[in-house]
Amino acid sequence: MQTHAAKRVEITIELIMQSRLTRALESAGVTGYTILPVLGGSGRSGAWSRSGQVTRASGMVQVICIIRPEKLDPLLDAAFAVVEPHIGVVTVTDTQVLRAERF
Amino acid sequence: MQTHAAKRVEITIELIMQSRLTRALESAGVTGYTILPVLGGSGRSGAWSRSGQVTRASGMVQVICIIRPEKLDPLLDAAFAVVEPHIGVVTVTDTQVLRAERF
Amino acid sequence: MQTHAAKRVEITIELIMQSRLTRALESAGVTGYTILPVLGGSGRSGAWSRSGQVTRASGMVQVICIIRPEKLDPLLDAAFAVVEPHIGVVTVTDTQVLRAERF
Amino acid sequence: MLELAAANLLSPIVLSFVLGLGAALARSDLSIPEAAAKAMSLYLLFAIGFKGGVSVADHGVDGTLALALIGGIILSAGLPLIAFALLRIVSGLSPTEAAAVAAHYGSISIVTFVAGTAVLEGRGIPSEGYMVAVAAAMEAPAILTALWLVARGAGETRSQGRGELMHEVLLNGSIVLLIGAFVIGWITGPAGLSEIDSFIVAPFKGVLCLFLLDMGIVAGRGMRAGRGVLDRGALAFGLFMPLVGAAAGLAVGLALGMMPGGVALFMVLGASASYIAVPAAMRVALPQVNPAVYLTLSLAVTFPFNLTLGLPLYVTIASALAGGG
Amino acid sequence: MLELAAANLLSPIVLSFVLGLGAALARSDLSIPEAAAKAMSLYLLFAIGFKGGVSVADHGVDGTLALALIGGIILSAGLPLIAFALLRIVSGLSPTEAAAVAAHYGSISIVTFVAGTAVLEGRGIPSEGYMVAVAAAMEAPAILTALWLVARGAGETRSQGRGELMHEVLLNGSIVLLIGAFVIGWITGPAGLSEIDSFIVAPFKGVLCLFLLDMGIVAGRGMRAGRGVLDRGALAFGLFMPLVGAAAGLAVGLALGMMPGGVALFMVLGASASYIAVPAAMRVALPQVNPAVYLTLSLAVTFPFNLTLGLPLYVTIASALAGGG
Amino acid sequence: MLELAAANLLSPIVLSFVLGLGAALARSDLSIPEAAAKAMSLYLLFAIGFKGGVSVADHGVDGTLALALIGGIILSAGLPLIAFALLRIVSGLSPTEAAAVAAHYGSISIVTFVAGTAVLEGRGIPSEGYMVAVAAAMEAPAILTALWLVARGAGETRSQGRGELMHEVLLNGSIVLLIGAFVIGWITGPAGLSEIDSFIVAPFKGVLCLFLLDMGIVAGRGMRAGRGVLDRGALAFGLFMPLVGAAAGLAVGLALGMMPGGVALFMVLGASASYIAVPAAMRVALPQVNPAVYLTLSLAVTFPFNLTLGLPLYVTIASALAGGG
Ligand SMILES: Nc1ncnc2c1ncn2[C@@H]1O[C@H](COP(=O)(O)O)[C@@H](O)[C@H]1O
Ligand SMILES: Nc1ncnc2c1ncn2[C@@H]1O[C@H](COP(=O)(O)O)[C@@H](O)[C@H]1O
Ligand SMILES: Nc1ncnc2c1ncn2[C@@H]1O[C@H](COP(=O)(O)O)[C@@H](O)[C@H]1O
Ligand code: NA
Ligand code: NA
Ligand code: NA
Repeated sequence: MQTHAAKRVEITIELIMQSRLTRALESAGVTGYTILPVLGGSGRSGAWSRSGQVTRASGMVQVICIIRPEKLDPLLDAAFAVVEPHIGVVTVTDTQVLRAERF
Repeated sequence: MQTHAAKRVEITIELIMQSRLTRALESAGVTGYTILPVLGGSGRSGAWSRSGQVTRASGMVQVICIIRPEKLDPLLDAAFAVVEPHIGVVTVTDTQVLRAERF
Repeated sequence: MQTHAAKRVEITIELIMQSRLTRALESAGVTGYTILPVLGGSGRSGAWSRSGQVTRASGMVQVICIIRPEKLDPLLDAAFAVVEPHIGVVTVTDTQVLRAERF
Repeated sequence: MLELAAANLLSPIVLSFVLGLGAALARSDLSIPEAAAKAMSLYLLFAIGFKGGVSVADHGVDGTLALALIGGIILSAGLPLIAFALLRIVSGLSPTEAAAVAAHYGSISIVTFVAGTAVLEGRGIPSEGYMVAVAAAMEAPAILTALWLVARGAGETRSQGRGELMHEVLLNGSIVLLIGAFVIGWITGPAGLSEIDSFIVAPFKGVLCLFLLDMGIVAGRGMRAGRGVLDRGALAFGLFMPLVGAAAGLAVGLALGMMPGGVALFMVLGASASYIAVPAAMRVALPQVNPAVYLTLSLAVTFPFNLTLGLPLYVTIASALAGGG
Repeated sequence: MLELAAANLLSPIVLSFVLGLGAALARSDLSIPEAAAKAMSLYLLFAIGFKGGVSVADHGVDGTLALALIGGIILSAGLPLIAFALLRIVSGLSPTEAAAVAAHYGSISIVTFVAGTAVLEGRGIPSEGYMVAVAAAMEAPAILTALWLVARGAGETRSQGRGELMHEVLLNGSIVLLIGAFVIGWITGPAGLSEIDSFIVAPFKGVLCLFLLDMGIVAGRGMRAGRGVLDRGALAFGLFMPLVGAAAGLAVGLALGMMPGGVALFMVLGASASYIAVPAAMRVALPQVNPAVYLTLSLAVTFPFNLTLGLPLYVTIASALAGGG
Repeated sequence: MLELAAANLLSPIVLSFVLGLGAALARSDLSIPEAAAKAMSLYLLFAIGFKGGVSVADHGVDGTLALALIGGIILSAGLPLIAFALLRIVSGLSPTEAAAVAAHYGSISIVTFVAGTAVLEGRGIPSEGYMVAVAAAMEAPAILTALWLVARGAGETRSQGRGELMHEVLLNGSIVLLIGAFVIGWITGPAGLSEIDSFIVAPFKGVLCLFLLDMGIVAGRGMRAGRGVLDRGALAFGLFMPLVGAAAGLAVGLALGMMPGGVALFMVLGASASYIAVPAAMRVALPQVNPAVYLTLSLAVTFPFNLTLGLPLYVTIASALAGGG
């Protein structure tokens, strides 16, 4: 089946920043993304876990954007502006998509 | 450690289609998959979010299949037949696996 | 934007082994990981689904580690020691990261 | 009538709904966890089904049960035809879209039904306990009518999965729980009820308040997300169709000689629009239709209308017309 | 006896379980959200523990508490030996598999225990409040016996993690909550109970109904998924072993001179099989054993048997034999 | 006083908290599902708000409502100044960190407030129903003071998002639900309460127990995770600052001539530290501050202190000083 080269950008970011990030993505022309829940994790700022969170201050989500390769740079710029002062991780992976006309 | 080339297929699809998709995968000879919950997302058909869904009509899941490269085409054909009339995204990424005998 | 080569290791493992795995990762010098919930799946040991689990014995999670390429082997050794007698899947994908100094 | 409407509007139940609606429209992050909302809906289904069954065990089934079921099925199967015709006239929806929407209005909203029973109880108006079975029977027929409408047109539904789809619809969790609890209540009767009434009777209205708070949030988000999805004709349909459905329900209820509460519940079932079983079935059978069209109409237009203005109206009319019966 | 069995079978509690079972077998999508099921199980543990503690505060601890604890521990540690021997004779399970299953039957199912107390309450049969502590004490010993059985055989368990495993088992959430609530109930006594009884006493049976609905769904899914996993001998074991366990429990209860209700609960504990703590421990210690083997037996065979037929049987026998005491 | 403290310490509410704390410190896996914890907190907010509103409808609003709101706002805006100064003296926290922590101590913990009302009810001490509105009004002002403290220093806050941030804080779900339920209770009055009291009154304390069990788990995990994050000065601040806040609350309550219960609640509000609204706001506005600093202080130091020793102390002092009023 015919597939097309694309980039898969995965941004792990604090829950509280989710709407700010997706708004930034939208204004950078990103037309689609998917948000996965995160159960817990560990990094330079220590370990955390969703169970027993009584506060909205902790908790993270993973935002996945599949985009055409040429849209990568504006996306990363937009994402970086939001993520930069915050904890979180951004990865970019080469991938292939079906139905490229959607991206 | 010895790793082996494989394909990672990630299919984001409506919850309501999940069982139809996994049945199609199974009849295409896919022996394993993992299903991740999806919190929300946005695409050509607008944005949605899991919180406050009272209906089974919305909601998506992500189905991940790790397969040997030679099994890719039958899998994509099977997946495409289910996904085609529906919203959703299919990506294929090159990856490496441990314990290749399992796939 | 400047990105750096990295490895994305994704380990799907039984919930009950999660803390053992993350401890093994930490003692192998892995400084960060993210844990995603898993809704269900299927493999050689059959299909399972989170809904209606009354026991802690079933259920899986996905542990994602982004690491510098040179740290891959110790990580895989550590992960394999925990995963080996258990069900589960380990994949390694080439990726790019922002803010490489964090890894 | 106005007084009754005011009393209804100022009940904790409706005010909780309004609170949720307002919070969502003001873009507050107030939200009920998905699992809690589902748990409350399971509780409400179990409680309403069980109490219906106990009431049948208590008062016996008079001859109208079978007739009421048939009446409900005809109502559910017939209303989509009217809805479809209306939509084709007043709105710009395509035939397939109109059929998908029509299915929702033939089917029913169990929460509206539950809120209706709460209003009846509040006013001490008696109703037949088996009406929950009628509600369950009305979930599915409308779907078949809608699929027939589509097939008659372009024939573009994929009929190969029809059997599987009907299996899913008829055995969807809500129906199974409602009917199952009804049967359990019927078997165990008042003795069974006395064992668990401090769980399913006493806290019922309070749980309904919290559940309607969530429904308000969902409706409010639907209003915000659905802006622009519907033209004016479709919006008008969402307010007018409930009255048509209620009138049809009234006719059926009166024809069957139901108690005033039973007539009112027939009106409520006719007026309400599905937002659980039918949307799911439509996503499978008619994936080309944007779900925002029917969800916005059902959840963000018709549900609020029925909850606030419709219920007191239906109850008043039913009491007036069936009162002397 | 038959009458009592019928009364038990037609209680809302058992019927709710049957409803869940039927829904799952008919492949309905009825399901209770995981979070809600866990919340209900925490509620039941807290309530049953608290009430046990209050009852101890109320009636005082007679000398049998320590003896009952020891009796329970011996029962839990001893039953796996019988279970293992039986399984090796009647089923085709490997020694390691048989040991893993045996651990479940030495340990206990707290939901079966809770349902047992509900039956006792329904019939007004008194029991010792401290039986919840006995239940907690019986969770873990069986695991040690099973690991010893395996080590004695092939020695293939990885004993380095043994200490950590026992820490996990002894401090698993269910035990901690059960014992903790028991202690709180004991400390605060009837005065504490009166503060929260409309939370933990009044709605208790209703919550148990919904929880058993979920257990029915789980058991039904287990039956469908586990088809083919077990041979006939193993299935027979799942129905026969509870009777052996109940007989052992009966012996212990009578030997200790417990009240009729206490004897019945010893039988229930002996008869029931773990499905929370032991499966988790087995996944860690014996990962090579397919969990479907023990989960199917415990959840889809033994649990339904105990809930429907076992409980009235055990209660009747205990009342008859300990009644004159 | 000692007797009262003991009575408080031995109540099911505090013991449930201690159980959770102990379980977490012993590294048990006992945990309440996130959705269940959120559902319980929504329930508590709805119930406490509703009951406050009903009490206002019942007793009328005397003139102090507006004054009490203003007093609360001043308290919330002023306390961070004291907290900031204290922290700069006794701890090694940076100015930005100190400001972030200070915001938490000006704002309030609604669970501490709820536990306070339960203590008052238990002792039959009357309080103004509108104190829940005061609690809501005190959530946000402290945040502005803290941001001003930071801006005055290095000016490193990003003020462009200030408006959005305040919108989020003022419309955060907890506040909206609390105020919304208060208004609903006020509108529907005792008649509305009678409709749903078996949901929001009778089980209230029991739900509070389970919720505090969860808070105990969270606090215990916070203690384990936060070890090493705080220096001794900061820890001492976490125990001393509540007393300062309570004293300030006492002054305001007495100055306004509140009932003894109202004075006690002002002390509780002054003494308690936010763990919901303010941490979220600080993550947005001051992401450079490690959240473990303020969460550990608020949840693992101050909250346990207030719940166990603070509440009986504040209530005793308020009764003594305002009792004759
Ligand atoms: N190397 C990594 N691999 C995967 N996830 C990571 C990694 N580092 C950090 N994270 C995630 O990002 C969160 C914040 O990380 P940090 O900014 O390092 O504290 C962690 O809690 C993890 O969920
Ligand atoms: N470019 C994309 N990247 C990631 N996820 C996407 C993308 N486009 C669509 N999705 C996901 O697929 C769902 C349906 O997309 P669509 O079919 O475009 O409406 C969205 O709600 C997202 O969860
Ligand atoms: N090929 C695969 N692709 C994705 N996930 C898999 C695959 N095989 C197994 N899994 C996951 O690993 C779990 C255990 O697999 P197994 O060890 O084969 O029983 C399954 O339930 C799936 O969640
Ligand atoms: Na209808
Ligand atoms: Na047993
Ligand atoms: Na304060």
